[in-house]
Amino acid sequence: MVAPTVRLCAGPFDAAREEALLLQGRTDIGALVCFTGLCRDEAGTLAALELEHYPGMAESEIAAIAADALTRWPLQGLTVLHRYGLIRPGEKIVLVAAAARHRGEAFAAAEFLMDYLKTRAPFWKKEHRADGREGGWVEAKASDDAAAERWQE
Amino acid sequence: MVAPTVRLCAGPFDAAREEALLLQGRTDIGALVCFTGLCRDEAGTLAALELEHYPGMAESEIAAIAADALTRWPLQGLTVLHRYGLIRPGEKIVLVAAAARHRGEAFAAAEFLMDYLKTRAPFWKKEHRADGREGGWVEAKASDDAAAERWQE
Amino acid sequence: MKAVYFASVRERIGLTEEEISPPAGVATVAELIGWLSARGEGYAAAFANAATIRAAIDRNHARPDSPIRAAREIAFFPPMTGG
Amino acid sequence: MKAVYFASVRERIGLTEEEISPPAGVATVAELIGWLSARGEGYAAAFANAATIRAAIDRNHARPDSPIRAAREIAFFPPMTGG
Repeated sequence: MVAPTVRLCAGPFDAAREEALLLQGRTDIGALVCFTGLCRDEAGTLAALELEHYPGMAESEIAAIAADALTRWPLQGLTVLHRYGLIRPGEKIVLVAAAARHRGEAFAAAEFLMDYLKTRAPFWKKEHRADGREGGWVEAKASDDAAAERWQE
Repeated sequence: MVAPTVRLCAGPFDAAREEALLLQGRTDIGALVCFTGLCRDEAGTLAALELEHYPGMAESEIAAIAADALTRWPLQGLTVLHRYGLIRPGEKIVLVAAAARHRGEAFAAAEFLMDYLKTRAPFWKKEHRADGREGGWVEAKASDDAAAERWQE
Repeated sequence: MKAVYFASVRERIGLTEEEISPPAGVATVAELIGWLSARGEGYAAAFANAATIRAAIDRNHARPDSPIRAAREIAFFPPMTGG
Repeated sequence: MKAVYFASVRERIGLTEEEISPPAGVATVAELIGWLSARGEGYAAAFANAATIRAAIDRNHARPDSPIRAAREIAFFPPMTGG
């Protein structure tokens, strides 16, 4: 059974290094799908995102989602990193990397992880506006709930 | 309109560098999906894959598929690299990297590119066996045709 | 038991966490939200739209009808927006 | 016109490319496959399972009924296995 790598990061992470670690020394992996989520500046209006999280539960919830993915698809490697704290436009917020023999499994697992992270992992985004005015909490999207629901039997 | 990067490679390519180039200086990208296809050793029986291609058509066909993807999804960046020649187990064969504001578009475009590359780009894989016996041409999979058909209206 | 608050719930209540001792009649998450809402203006604002508020009991997602009596830590927060 | 061959088709015919001059009655990809198949044992083997053989005319995918008279280069190959 594959042991997923799950890590919360207080600062920037090196996605390329994580991807290289997943593949290192392996000759049995046929497909690697890496999803990176990044902070957008929203046409220059956003100075930063502040990511609040629930320490303890954030890690355990991501680990539970990763374990669920491993029961659904025969993955050969799985890495999930998630930032918290202040994140500037252009910086990476989340990385999901799924390795498998075939591409269908790797794609499905990475999409599943993202859909579940969005709706089940205890993180909340607050906007810091570029004009200095008080930013608000990012609203949850109904489309994210719908995306997560498609994985339920 | 985004100009996709399409390149055939006679030797190993640096996927991390291509991904970094796609993101460099950008603060408008929210999602990056990178697919890497790798050569498997098939439980030690495979010494190498030899990828034959149709020079001229391989480039133009990948460019056409990339252009098609850009009409289907509002992508912010798209890179497709494909190896040819002799490829050892563990080496990368293909990279598709799709950047967009939202993850759904990036995932869909990357999957579309791979499904179409598999069934429309003129490449053929021959196996070189580890035991020195003559290897055969890899058979096309019906599952790849089915995967490509789901994108047709 | 300990109550912990996140994001807009935390801001409206003005606390990150506190010890609470709800009476015996408060048995579920929904009942606890009702009881907390009566503690003051900030609480009332935090839970005004109770249907959108999520809860976790001992760091596992809970539902409005989840029983709370065995909980050591119960968290309240708006819908999550990570990823 | 130039005929080019790839993968198992190339191996069976024993050529990577050649100039061909099919008679006027050979008007489509399917008819050209039929005409080529009669040129010898290797050709017959290459096109034995004609339904699986793909063709491209001037580097664009073609179909069995695609007209060939304007082609400068016509390629034959098995189903693709790239990616």
